[in-house]
This record gives sequence, structure tokens and C-alpha cells, in this order.
Amino acid sequence: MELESLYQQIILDHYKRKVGYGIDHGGYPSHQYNPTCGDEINLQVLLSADGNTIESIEWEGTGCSISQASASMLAAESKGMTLAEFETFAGGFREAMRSRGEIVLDEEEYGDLASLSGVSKFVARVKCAMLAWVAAEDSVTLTRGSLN
Amino acid sequence: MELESLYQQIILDHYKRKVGYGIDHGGYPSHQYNPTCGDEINLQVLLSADGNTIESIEWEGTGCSISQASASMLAAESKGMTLAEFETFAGGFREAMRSRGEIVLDEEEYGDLASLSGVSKFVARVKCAMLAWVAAEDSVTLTRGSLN
Amino acid sequence: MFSLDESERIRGAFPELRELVNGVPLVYLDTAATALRPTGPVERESTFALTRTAAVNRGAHTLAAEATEAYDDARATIATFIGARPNDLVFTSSATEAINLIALACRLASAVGGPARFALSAGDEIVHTESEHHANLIPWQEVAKATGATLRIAPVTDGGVLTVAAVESVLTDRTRVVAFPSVSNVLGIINPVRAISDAAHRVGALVVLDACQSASHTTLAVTESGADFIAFSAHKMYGPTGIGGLWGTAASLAEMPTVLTGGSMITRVDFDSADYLPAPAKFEPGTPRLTQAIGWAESIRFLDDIGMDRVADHESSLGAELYRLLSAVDGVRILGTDEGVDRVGLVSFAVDGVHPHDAGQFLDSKGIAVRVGHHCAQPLHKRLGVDSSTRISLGVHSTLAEVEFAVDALAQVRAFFGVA
Amino acid sequence: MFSLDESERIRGAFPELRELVNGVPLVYLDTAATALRPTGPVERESTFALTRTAAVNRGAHTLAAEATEAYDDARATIATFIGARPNDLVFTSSATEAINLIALACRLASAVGGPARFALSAGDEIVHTESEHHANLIPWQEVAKATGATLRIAPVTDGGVLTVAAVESVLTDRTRVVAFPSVSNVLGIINPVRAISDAAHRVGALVVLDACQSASHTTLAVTESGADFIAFSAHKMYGPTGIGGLWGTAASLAEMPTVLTGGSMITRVDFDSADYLPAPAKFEPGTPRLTQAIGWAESIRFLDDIGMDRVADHESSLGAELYRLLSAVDGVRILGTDEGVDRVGLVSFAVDGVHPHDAGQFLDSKGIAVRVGHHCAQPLHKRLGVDSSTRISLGVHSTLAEVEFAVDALAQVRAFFGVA
Ligand SMILES: Cc1ncc(COP(=O)(O)O)c(C=O)c1O
Ligand SMILES: Cc1ncc(COP(=O)(O)O)c(C=O)c1O
Repeated sequence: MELESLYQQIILDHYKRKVGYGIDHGGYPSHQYNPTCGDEINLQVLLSADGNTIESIEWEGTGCSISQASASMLAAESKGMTLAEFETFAGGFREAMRSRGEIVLDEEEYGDLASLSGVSKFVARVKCAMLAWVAAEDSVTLTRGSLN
Repeated sequence: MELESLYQQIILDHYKRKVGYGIDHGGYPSHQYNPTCGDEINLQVLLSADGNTIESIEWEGTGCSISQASASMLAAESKGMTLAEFETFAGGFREAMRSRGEIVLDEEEYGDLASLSGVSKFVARVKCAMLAWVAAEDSVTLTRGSLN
Repeated sequence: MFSLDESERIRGAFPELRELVNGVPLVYLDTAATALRPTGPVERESTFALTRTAAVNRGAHTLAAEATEAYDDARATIATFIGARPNDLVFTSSATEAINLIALACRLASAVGGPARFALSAGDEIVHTESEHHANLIPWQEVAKATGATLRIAPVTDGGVLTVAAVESVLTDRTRVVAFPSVSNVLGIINPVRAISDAAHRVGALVVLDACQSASHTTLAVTESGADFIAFSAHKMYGPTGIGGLWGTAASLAEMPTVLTGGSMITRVDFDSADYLPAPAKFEPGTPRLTQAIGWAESIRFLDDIGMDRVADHESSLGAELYRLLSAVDGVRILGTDEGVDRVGLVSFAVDGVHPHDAGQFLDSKGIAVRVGHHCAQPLHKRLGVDSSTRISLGVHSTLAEVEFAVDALAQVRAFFGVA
Repeated sequence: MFSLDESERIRGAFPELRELVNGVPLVYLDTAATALRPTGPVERESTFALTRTAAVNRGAHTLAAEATEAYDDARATIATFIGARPNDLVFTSSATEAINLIALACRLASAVGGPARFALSAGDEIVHTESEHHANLIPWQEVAKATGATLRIAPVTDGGVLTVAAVESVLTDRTRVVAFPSVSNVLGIINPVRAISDAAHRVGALVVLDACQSASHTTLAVTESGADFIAFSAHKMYGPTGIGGLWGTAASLAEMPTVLTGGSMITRVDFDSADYLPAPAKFEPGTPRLTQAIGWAESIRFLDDIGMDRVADHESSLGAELYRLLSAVDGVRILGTDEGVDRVGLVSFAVDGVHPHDAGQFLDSKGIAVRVGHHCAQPLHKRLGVDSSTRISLGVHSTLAEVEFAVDALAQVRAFFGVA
């Protein structure tokens, strides 16, 4: 498998840029951990007042380029989505990651995240790409729980 | 390996005759056990008043033809031996049993016991042939210990 | 029974059946001790070892990722075979170790006030049966000794039958564990597993089923058994030594304290404490039994290809014939009835006047491999009035001709030893 | 180092080295995780499985007798290799299980007032080191938690050196156990084993040595180590997964309480109690790891044929060269010094600005298999100021060309990820 299919330039850019890095507001962060490598992320989804729309995603953590780029792109692409949209969005991303290269993410829909499609061929790295997403879903649950 | 080299007629005869069977006198019996098959023997060596000569061997137990015949022959052949003689005798028997068919016991010296030479080719059965001997050696130790 | 053609095909998978023992072809009637190995699973394991060895669950290199996948796939294959979810199947060294893990979890929980289902105290009761293999007996003796719990023993009939009523007769509201075999390795009788599990659950006991002697002879549907835990060994299922399984309900595994600890079963570790992963990882510290899992899964595929229903049917029909023929031999006393019970293809017996070692040796001279001794079930032998016995046990490769040959040989044993 | 000819000959024994990974030949630098398998031992094991499978220690038939002999011979071969008596070598699943058996013996003894050397109580102390693998750390955390004993941690220097003085600084008259590695699987530094054992014995502690990372790289002379117990794994010695060793002094094994119980480790069994055989049997209940023992013994013969002195010499020279070359790469920080210490052929490092997962993936694309992560030593990584690292570890088949190729590749990593 070509290394370039995994590490597209846009991934390496996000690895440096880190959109959404820094937890600056109160919220309900989820802490996720990858036992294999010790990587961790702390990520919170900030919702609109009505609890239905993603205002922004904030995160901090250490990890490889894939996990950091995935968090950065997630923060960039999910802004303004309704929770229903986000659920479909995350579901599609997970499915693609698990597809062993079968599913290529649509660039129209996934933007920069489409560049992570190649990860699905590197089974051991799928967890890296998913770390931020698991945290995001968990944070949404925590946040919504707090609204009830 | 020929079955007949293991089960000579004289062995099957001793299996039935069981010389020395029955513990009729006070003494220092040793109890030995074969964990593989659950066979056991209780055997005591009765010594002369000076503690130097084997007067008789008495035993009881359950077991296969090899273990029973070995006990019976041991009782028959060791009568009247000095303990020093017995030590050499038992040592030679053990060596033959462990020889994997290399050493054939001398009939002059070992009498009926020579018929057990074939056992050494059946590694799994050596324990059976040795059971009574281990008990005899142990009983001698116990008996002599009691004399001090 | 299998057709002659099918039998020949199946036997072709076992090279050991073409070996000569004492100059005569091997007749292997000792599957209950350990099963012969078919070529496919052994070669799959060795090819994997030589071309795909790498560390599982660790690191990113391609071989390691492939090894991890192969390992997970193996677990899934074996789990599916027993009707389980992969995460509810823990790999152990053997059935013995599987049972020990539960018993140790009980001892450890009892010492430090662990989860209620596992912590026992003085006056509590552990039930086992008269037909227990040492593996499902001695660990519980140790639990009893350490916790002050009492052992209660469910009796079998003189014919070796374990009835639900017999188990119920020793159940009380203090019963905390009920340990019993699906099939005793001496008797060959299929026990009423579900009914015993249900009775045990009615008094709130933990049910530990020893499925060693049924796992490759009948369909093992773990969830239908009603048990909380089930132990079994690969080497009795045409798989490798050194690996076995502990299946548990998800709830039981979640609640069960860890026993063995170390690498690969943790999330975060500090100098003085650590957090553990959920089952099965929390019970599998250290480098996994990689090639053994691969080999075992392939032996499961071997059985699946024949079809477990057909395997069970073949062996039970052949076993019934063995029982019938053996019953007719003068001086043979079979341990365990065939009346009113279902049986697997396994029969233990005593030959009047001939010690099992001698009977076994006589059969061995004709190439027939059987097991002699107490078969790790000393108490049961005592209960049935013998020290030891001879056992014939069948496998998927056994044939009517072999059964007849063995029974014929047995018919000559007493004459050979001069007792008939 | 080996001559090119000898190296070629040795490499010929490892078919995996002829496999293509990502279209390029495999460069296997992950022996410390698990060693590649030579053809001879794997084939010996599979041939044995296919032609000599039978139950060990049971029954009289010819195959069973042969299996028992082969198993005993395997134990003798492995014991001789480590300078031990066969009866002092217990087979376990792995080093992890070996260490757990000792730790569990301590927990069990503590709960029921078992033998004094194993029973710990509140206020007693267990010493381990900052360089511990989780396998020799977490079991002791559990002992401490259950018994109220305190964990004391012997520090390593910033260069990763474990000095005798550092161990002595945490020894007290309450120290009951000292657990440490012969070589840390992150640092590669050979620890002063004998001196640490002696210091531990001066305060009357039990010495538990984790020899995983030295057993196939230096000569392991168990009695000279001064340890009471030593744990090691076959799969790091070119042997199979699923088997490992627990060596103990005869006195320690005799005194150590049994942990796992079941068949084949008993003399007499009644319904409610049993008598146990002496070591090693008392620690090996159930059907033995037969083919694994056979395979492991053959892998020992493979090493013996080359000569352990020569293996050690080759790997340490090559390791020194690896260390030297790697030190010269810009942005690489090695964990563990090479000054004033002896080392095995193992180097872990951080690449400035590049996560180990990424570095490992980059190497993998060139066919180079290394380990990335915390290598089951999270606390040590934290101590050295990193979350994880990349590790290159050498084996008997490693060559200077491979080392140079890997270092060259590493020199390109930072540029690829745009941090240089
Ligand atoms: C230093 C050290 N100790 C213990 C272990 C555990 O060995 P295993 O996983 O074979 O039980 C390892 C290897 O993972 C190791 O490197
Ligand atoms: C009924 C039964 N239980 C438990 C065991 C123990 O299995 P293993 O020795 O594979 O641990 C056996 C086989 O020896 C058995 O037949």
C-alpha cells in the first residue's frame, strides 16, 4: 500500500494547523484513550442554545498525524450541523473507515475529511482516525444529558 | 514390541501366586502409590534381630500383573539377604528397569525376577515394576530408623 | 453413520492413522484424552508461524496488523461454532485453566470483599457431582478450604446417571456455585445440562459447566445451556494443545474479577495502579496464543465442513454399537448405563480379573490405543467400586471395523491373562 | 558479528525474511515483541502433531509413552539451556503467566496464612523498578492492593540506568519481594542482576527476575543470577506462542503454594481433598502444552547449534553499531544511554515532531517492521518524558545492511512529515 494514499498533504497540513485546538469554553468534554499507543484526546462539542446544532468543537490531546488531523478536520467540517445531520455524517465516516478501502468518502460531503479515506486500508490506524469521533459522539451524549 | 516379551508365563504365575501376600506381623510398612492408575501397595521388610538380614517381606495391594508379580518375586528372592546384598540387588534391578531393554537381568542372580527384564522396553510400565521395590527400600529405612 | 466413502475421506485427513504402532496400523480409540490432528489445521498453523508471525495488538507494521486480524478472526470462528459472541469467549491455556480462573476469581473476591456473585464465605455451599473430572473438582476444593464454604456432592446412580433430582437434593439457599460436566469423561452419558442449570439458578448459584467431553461430539449451544460459564479445550476438538476456552455470559464476564494481569489488558498504567479493558482482554494478559488460535479455528472449520449434526450422529450411532458389542463380552463390566440416557461415543469398563494396565497393554500390542487408569476421576471410580478402568472413546474418524476389532481383541484378554 | 556467509545461512532458516511486505522484502526489527520462527522448530512441531499426538503421562499405549518421553526430553533440553535441573522448570503459558503464578501464590498465601516467604501483610513492601514491563508490575500492584503491602519503586537515571544503589535505596527490612527485569524491553540495558539479587537477599526478599528480553540474546545462567524465580517466554526465543517458563530454586518451588489445580498434578483425590505431586507437576495441572514444548526445545537446539556466546556477540556488536548510527540522526532522541553499560541489540527512540505511529508507518512502507507505542511500559515512558516511542530490536538473523537501511529510512522521516 502506498504511503501517499495514507498521508495526503492536506492531512499533514491539518496535523500542524489543528483547527479547534484548545478548550476555551465550559462544556462537557469527553476523554478518549488509545491503549495501544497511549494517545489521548479531550474533546467537547458546544451546542446552540436549543441543543440542536453544533456551534463548535474544541479539543486538546496528543497523538499521531492521523488522529490529530482527524480531530482538526472534524472541528472544521462539523460546525453548524444539526445533531441529526451529524449523526448521519459520523455514521458515514465510521462506515468508510471500516470498509478496508471499499468506500471512498465523497469530497462534496466530507470536505477535507475525504482525504482520510485511505486510512481504511490501514486497519491498525482506523482507531487513530476514529478517536476524535468517539469523543465527539460521547460529548454530545453528555451535553444532551445535561440538558434534561 | 512383542507382548510375550513383557508377559512371560512366570509373571502371570506370580500374579496369581503372590508370594508374601498378607501383612501378618508387626513391622514398618511403606505405602506406595502410582498416581497414573491409582495402584497401591503396602509392604514391609522384616529384619533379623540384629537388623542386618531380611527375614521376610510381607505385602498387600492392588495393581497390574507387572506390579503384583514384581512384589511377589521380590518377596521370594530377597529372603535371607543381608541389607548390603539387598542394596546391590535393588540397585541392579532399578538399573535394568531403566535400561530400555539394554540390560537383561541375570537368571542366576535374579531368579524369577529375570523374567521382568522385558519390562524395561515398555517405559510406561517401569513404574509398575518398581512400586514394590520403592516400598521395600522405604520400609528398610523406616525399620532401621526405629532401631536407633 | 458415515458412508464408507465419507469415512475414508475423513480418515485421509489424519496422517497418524497411517502410522504403524508396534508394526500394526494404529487404531486410535483415545479421542477423549486428546484428539488426533487433521493435516489442514496443523499446516495452517505452521504456515502461519513461518510466514506471518508478528505481535498481535501492537504496533502499526503490516505483519502485526495482519496477525491481529487473523487472531480476531480465529476468535470469531470459534465463538460462532459455539453460538457465542466473540467478546464472550476468553482464550485460556486449557479447560483446566478456564475453570481455575473462575475458582481463583472466587478465592480472590472472597479474600478482599469482591463482587457478591463471586465472593464466598463460611457456610456457603459449592455443589459438584460424583462424576467430576479432577479439573472441575480440585479448584473448588481449594475455594472451599480458603473460604470456609462447604462442598456438597450430587450423587450419581449406580448406573452413573446424574439426575436433576439428585442435584436438587443438594441445592440449598446457601448454594453459591454448581459445577458439573456436560458429559463425564468416564461415563459418556449426556447430562441434562439445561435442567440442572435452571435448578441451580433457582437458588441463585453460579453455574460452571465443564464441556470438555461434548464440545467436539455434540453441538455446543452455549446460550441454550443456561450456564454462566463454560470451559473446554482445543486439543479435544482436533485443535492444538496449549489453548482452551472460557465462555461466559457478558454479565458474568463483566462482573468477574481479573485474575491474571499484565500487558495488553490495560488502558492506563501508573506506577501503583492500572485500569483494565473489558472482556475478553481483561482475562488475557500478555502475548496471545496466536498460532494456537489460528490452528484451533481451522480445526473448527474442519468440523464445520463435515457438519456437527452429522458428526454427532455418526459418533453416537457408533458408540451405541460399541456399547452393545462390549456388553456381550464375557467378564466385561461397563461403567455407566445406556438405559434411558443419551450417550456420546465413549465407554469405560472393567475386565474381570484383568487390571486395566494389562488390558491396555494387550490392546496396544494390536495397535489399539485406549486409555487406562482413573482418567482423572478417582472419586467416581471409587464410587463405582473400582480403582481404575479401561476406556474406549471415539472420534470423527472412528469406524465400525475399528470398534469390532477392538471388541474382538477385548474378548481375548481374559484368556491371555489366564483368568478365563 | 557473523560473517556474511554465516548470516546468509542463518537467515535461510527464516522463511518470513523472504516474504514481501508492501511489495518490498521484510526487514524484521521487532524480535523483542515476538521472534520470527525458523523452519526446523516449526516443522518439528507440526510433524510431531501429525504423527505422534497422544496424551502425556496417561495410559500405557505406545504413542502415549512416546509423547511422555518427548515431553520430558523437551523440558530437559530447555532446562539445560538455562543451566537448570528439569524439575525446577515449570511450563506456563508465557512469562506473564509465570509472574502471575508467583504473585497469585503470594495473594493466596496472604489470605489464608500460607508459607511465610509468600504471605505478605500490611506494611510489608514490594520493590519494583521504573523500568518494569506491565507484566512484572501490575500483578504486584494487585498483590499490594489485596494485602495492604506498599509498592516501592527503584528509580532509573535519566539515561535509564538501574543501579544497585538505586535498588538498595528502596530496600528496607520490610521488603518482601524484589521484581525487576534482566533487560528492560524499552531500554536494552543489561542490568546488574546478580548484585541486585544479592542486595535483595540481604534483606530477606524474594527475587523475581523477568528475563524475557535477555533469554535469547545473552546466556541465561539461572543459578548464577541469584534470583529465586525467573520468568521467560518461548515466543521471544524463536519458539511458539502459548508456552513460557517459570524457573525457581528447588526450595522456592517446594515452598510455593499451588495456584492452578486439576488433573495430572495429584496423587490421591477424594471428594473433598487431594494430595499434590512435587514441582514441576504441582504447577502444571491438565493436559500439557505438548507440541509447544517440543517446538520450543527445537528452537533451543537452533540457538545451541549457532552457540549462544556467538549469538550474544553478534547481536551486541550490531546493537552497538545501531546505537552509534542512530545517535547521529538529526532529531532522534534515544531512550537509554550506552555509556558505562552493557546493552543488547535493542534501541527505543523518539523522533522530534513525528509521532511513533507515523514513524512506524513510514518505515513499514519500506518493509521495515518495528514496534511503536508504549511497549507495555507506560510508567517508564512517562518517567522519560514521552508518551510512546519507536523501537528497533535485533535478532539472530539481523544484519548490518538491515540496520543501515533502517537508519537511512529514519533519517528521511522528519522531512516526509514536514518537520525538518
Ligand atoms: C520485559 C518483558 N517482560 C514481560 C513480557 C511479557 O511476555 P509475554 O507477553 O510473552 O508474557 C515482555 C514481552 O512482552 C517483555 O518484553
Ligand atoms: C471432563 C473433562 N474435564 C476437564 C478436562 C481437562 O481438560 P484439559 O486437560 O485440556 O485442561 C478433561 C480432559 O482431560 C475432561 O475430560
